[in-house]
Amino acid sequence: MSGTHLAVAEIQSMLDAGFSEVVQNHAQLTELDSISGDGDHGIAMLRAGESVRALLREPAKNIASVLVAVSGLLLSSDGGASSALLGSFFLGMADACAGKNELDWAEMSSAFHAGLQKLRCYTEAKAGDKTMLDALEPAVAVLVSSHTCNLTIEAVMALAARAARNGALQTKEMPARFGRAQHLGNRTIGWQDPGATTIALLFRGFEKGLQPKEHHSRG
Amino acid sequence: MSGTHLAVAEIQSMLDAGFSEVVQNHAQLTELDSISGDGDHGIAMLRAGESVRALLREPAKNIASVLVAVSGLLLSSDGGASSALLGSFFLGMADACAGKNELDWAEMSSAFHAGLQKLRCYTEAKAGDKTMLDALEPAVAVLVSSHTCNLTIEAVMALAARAARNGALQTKEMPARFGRAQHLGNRTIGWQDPGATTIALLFRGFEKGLQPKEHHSRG
Amino acid sequence: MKKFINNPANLVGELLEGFALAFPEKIKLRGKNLIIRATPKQPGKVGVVTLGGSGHEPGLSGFVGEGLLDISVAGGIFAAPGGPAVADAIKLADGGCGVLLIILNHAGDIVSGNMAVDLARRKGTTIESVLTHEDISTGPKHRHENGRGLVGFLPVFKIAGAAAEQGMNLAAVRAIAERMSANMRTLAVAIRAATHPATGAVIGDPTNPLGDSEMEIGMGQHGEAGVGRSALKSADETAAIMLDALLDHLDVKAGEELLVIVNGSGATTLMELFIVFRRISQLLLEKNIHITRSLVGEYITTQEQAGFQLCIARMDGQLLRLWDAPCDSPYWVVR
Amino acid sequence: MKKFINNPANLVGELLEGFALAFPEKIKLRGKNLIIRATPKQPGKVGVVTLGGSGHEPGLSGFVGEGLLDISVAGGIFAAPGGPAVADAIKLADGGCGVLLIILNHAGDIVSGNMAVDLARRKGTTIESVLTHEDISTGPKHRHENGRGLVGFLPVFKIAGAAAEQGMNLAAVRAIAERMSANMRTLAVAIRAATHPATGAVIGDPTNPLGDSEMEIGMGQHGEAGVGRSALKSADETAAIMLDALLDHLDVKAGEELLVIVNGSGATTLMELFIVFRRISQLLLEKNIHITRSLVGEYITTQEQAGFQLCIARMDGQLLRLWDAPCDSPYWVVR
Ligand SMILES: Nc1ncnc2c1ncn2[C@@H]1O[C@H](COP(=O)(O)OP(=O)(O)O)[C@@H](O)[C@H]1O
Ligand SMILES: Nc1ncnc2c1ncn2[C@@H]1O[C@H](COP(=O)(O)OP(=O)(O)O)[C@@H](O)[C@H]1O
Ligand SMILES: [Mg+2]
Ligand SMILES: [Mg+2]
Ligand SMILES: [Mg+2]
Ligand SMILES: [Mg+2]
Repeated sequence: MSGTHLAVAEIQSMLDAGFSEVVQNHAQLTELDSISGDGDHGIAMLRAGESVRALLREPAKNIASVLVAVSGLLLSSDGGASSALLGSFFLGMADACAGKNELDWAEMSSAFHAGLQKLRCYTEAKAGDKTMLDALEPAVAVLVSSHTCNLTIEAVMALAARAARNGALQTKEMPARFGRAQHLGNRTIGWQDPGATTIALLFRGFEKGLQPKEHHSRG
Repeated sequence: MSGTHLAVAEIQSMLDAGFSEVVQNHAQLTELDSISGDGDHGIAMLRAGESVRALLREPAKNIASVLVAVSGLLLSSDGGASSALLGSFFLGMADACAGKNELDWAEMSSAFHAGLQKLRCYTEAKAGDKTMLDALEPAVAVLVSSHTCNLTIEAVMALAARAARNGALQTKEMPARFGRAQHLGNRTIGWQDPGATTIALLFRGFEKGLQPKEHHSRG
Repeated sequence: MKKFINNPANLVGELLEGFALAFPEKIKLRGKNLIIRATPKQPGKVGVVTLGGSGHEPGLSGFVGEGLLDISVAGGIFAAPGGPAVADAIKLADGGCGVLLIILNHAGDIVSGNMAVDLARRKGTTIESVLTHEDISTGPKHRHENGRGLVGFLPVFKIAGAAAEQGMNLAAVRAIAERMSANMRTLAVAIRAATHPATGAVIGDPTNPLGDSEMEIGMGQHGEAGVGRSALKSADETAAIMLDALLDHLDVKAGEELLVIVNGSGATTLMELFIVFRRISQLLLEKNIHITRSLVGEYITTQEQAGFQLCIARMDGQLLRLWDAPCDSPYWVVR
Repeated sequence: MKKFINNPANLVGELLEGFALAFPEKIKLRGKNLIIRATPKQPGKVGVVTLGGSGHEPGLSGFVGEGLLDISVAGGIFAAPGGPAVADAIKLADGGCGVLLIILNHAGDIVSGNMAVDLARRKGTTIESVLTHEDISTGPKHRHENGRGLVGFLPVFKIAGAAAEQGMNLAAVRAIAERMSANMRTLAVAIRAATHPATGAVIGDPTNPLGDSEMEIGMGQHGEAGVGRSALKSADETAAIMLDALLDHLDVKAGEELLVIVNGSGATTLMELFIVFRRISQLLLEKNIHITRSLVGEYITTQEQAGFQLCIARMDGQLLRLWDAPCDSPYWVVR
């Protein structure tokens, strides 16, 4: 998969497509959060997602500045646990991209990994606890392990999106152990975690956003 | 109708029968008050009525002391406008009976009149305003005008009860002009006034309480 | 309506007991239904007493304390207490300089209040009374004396309480309480009716319930139906309608200073009250009318009734000084 | 759910603006969502800051003022504010002696609070934090650190606020806030779920709604479902069940002294809270446990959720002195 690079515009369109998926499905996210949480996850994601998408339409200095701005909007959307965690995720990505105008796939996957590491500063939840980590950990793991293979960026992101989706689906079987839902324990079994669902949507969008039509290869 | 006297026991049984009617119909009174007032008239009448009836079972010194006690219970039942007005009514009756151990019918009817006068100290409402006065005024008027006729006490009370009932029925056609209901004006048309209904029940009971079985003639 | 209660017959007794137990350093329950100060006012000052039904907590007894009431006589649920108990309270509150009885204009309170005044006078107590009747939905301009007493009791308690505490004589306390009363106006709106807590029954005409997208301007403090039913409006629109009616009734001109109170009826959140207050502020600013003091909260409620009362009052220098004076009651403290 | 609001997207902005307009002599809105004191604390004293979602009024911002908080950072409806805003607040509250951040144990508050602490430390501010986690339904004895932060924030605000006002240093303020936090326990009960005010949707599993004659012990402050569903009980029975669980968890012995708070969740009337408090008092008296201080009212609400939180706390001489110290915030004043 060597030889392909993502410039600012590609990163922007990847992110835009990701948040577009999330925004479009906000009602489902709220519904899931109403069951075991406080019924606001979709509201938070809609509000943050719309402001992020507006921002992504503006021209940007470099990759880190885009990611810092996305993180800032998530954090300043005052949207609760998920917004704060996602905000920290993009902040971690931004740190890893400092000074770069384009990313090769190795840099890209380590940026995702740095995001996950940053997010982990603020929660002890792990895959299996029925949180967004159930989707995010496997997705990032795919990115990290696949960037050495001979696959296109789109193909790797498709695998990551599938991993996120599966991870989110698996939360259905779990009792919650973090977040507001934790206190319901077994009563959350049968319902997919809202935050994990958001991650799955985000990666589905990333995959779409990297599709050849939008993707300008620099081979 | 001359020659009959009511002693303490007869007054007690008359009052008891009156409050018994009221207590039995408390639900209807609350329902009426829910429509145009604050939904508590039957509650107030039930509570006051039950304590009055308990008191009436105790032996009493004289007529005035019975009436003072009834008035006191009504006033201390903290039951709102109707209890306060009825309390003042029985206080006025009591004043008129001071020092008497039995009442002839003339004394009795002036006691009722004195009660009405006392009640009027505390409200400017008159028949026609859709309040308890619509039942009380005609009933007392019958007593006052009939005690000179040659009728039995029972017969006069039956006429008074009928007058009270008709007065109460007529409130259906009226817009309220006093009490909480006044502010609804025409929207109260079609509903009988709760307080007037209570007066009608009270007098229906008085009539029953004076029936020969309970009534010891001293002819 | 689901509630945390015990035997409905004991509602008032239990709530008054609990209230007294919760605030032992401020108030005491005397007898069955007199809420008195834990530390009585020094003799030589005018006493201030009120009466009113229960079920409206924290009104009225929540405002007994230094700088406010000496005694509140609590009635049954939504029902005035009897006159003799009020007369007892008046006697107890008399520190030798007479007592001011504040009566909210509701049928039962008037009857009992007047009876108490009679009884107290006969016993030789110097007693004056003042009536609050600031509701404009039931007291239109040409017969404002007919209006119900709503949350405007609070400024009148405050002004009379502070005036008495400062040692003014009865005539002066009464006069300034009257001035406060004459210079205030209230309008209520409801979007959900209350139930009577003893029966659980909804108050209101069952053949004509408040619709799911309706509101009612003028619904009473006891859930009595109002007169202005309309489609539910936004907070901003509702605020504008109510404010305009109040400003017109009180005849407020640009450049004047107003006290504004937004009182929640029970189920309406502080969040909503703040949103309403925001719009009131904006509208008054546009009209060049200055909000000199304000209160937003629940001062008198009606069970789970949803809605609010908006009260405006024209203030002057003396009223403002008394308004700002310290007070210390269970539900209102000014330092 | 019928409410007086405007565009649901503007709920928080409008409510904060209205709140600030209503209490101009006590608080100010700074930026988008920092509620600060109208008159800042003198420099040379420890700052006290908190953060939390909106929709719970008067909590938490209603308790900014002398002797209480310096700044409250308000989040979205039921949602923590972001870490950077909290870091800004910490910087602003630092009068040179450091800042104590009080965090209620909820996922979002923890994430944002910890991020803010990181950011503030990086900027060189001396910052400590204390966590409130006194809920016993989510924090059983063996993992009480997991419990949610409920109305127990109020004693912690009060103690930390008074300690800071009296000039204690950061370590001492933190230590005493921790002591207060460690010595309190709360349990909540609900009989009606809340709705989210922006969507109007009921919070809770739609396939398993709270029945008309059920109650739920442990329902969260955001309407999150609890764990102890049972038939609706009387006020007295409910009080006894909850009190016993709390006494056991805090391991209270006969002869001890407790602070007791009964906090209404929104739709539950003060009348009911008094009736509950009455029974709590009676039961404690029987057990020879003394109520040394008490509060009954609405300090943190969840829209139209019906129910209450019962909080008990073990007090000592120093805690009592700080509890009794004066404070002056919009929704709590001690003279
Ligand atoms: N401590 C945590 N660690 C990891 N993920 C969490 C944590 N708390 C919450 N989440 C995630 O956030 C989602 C809820 O987000 P949201 O409803 O927006 O926030 P809030 O819980 O503040 O209302 C949960 O479904 C879960 O995936
Ligand atoms: N001012 C008044 N004058 C005469 N009767 C009145 C007056 N106010 C109320 N009533 C009577 O009292 C009845 C209502 O009584 P009740 O519901 O017990 O008292 P409240 O109005 O205090 O709730 C009315 O139906 C009416 O007959
Ligand atoms: Mg949520
Ligand atoms: Mg009534
Ligand atoms: Mg009544
Ligand atoms: Mg939330």
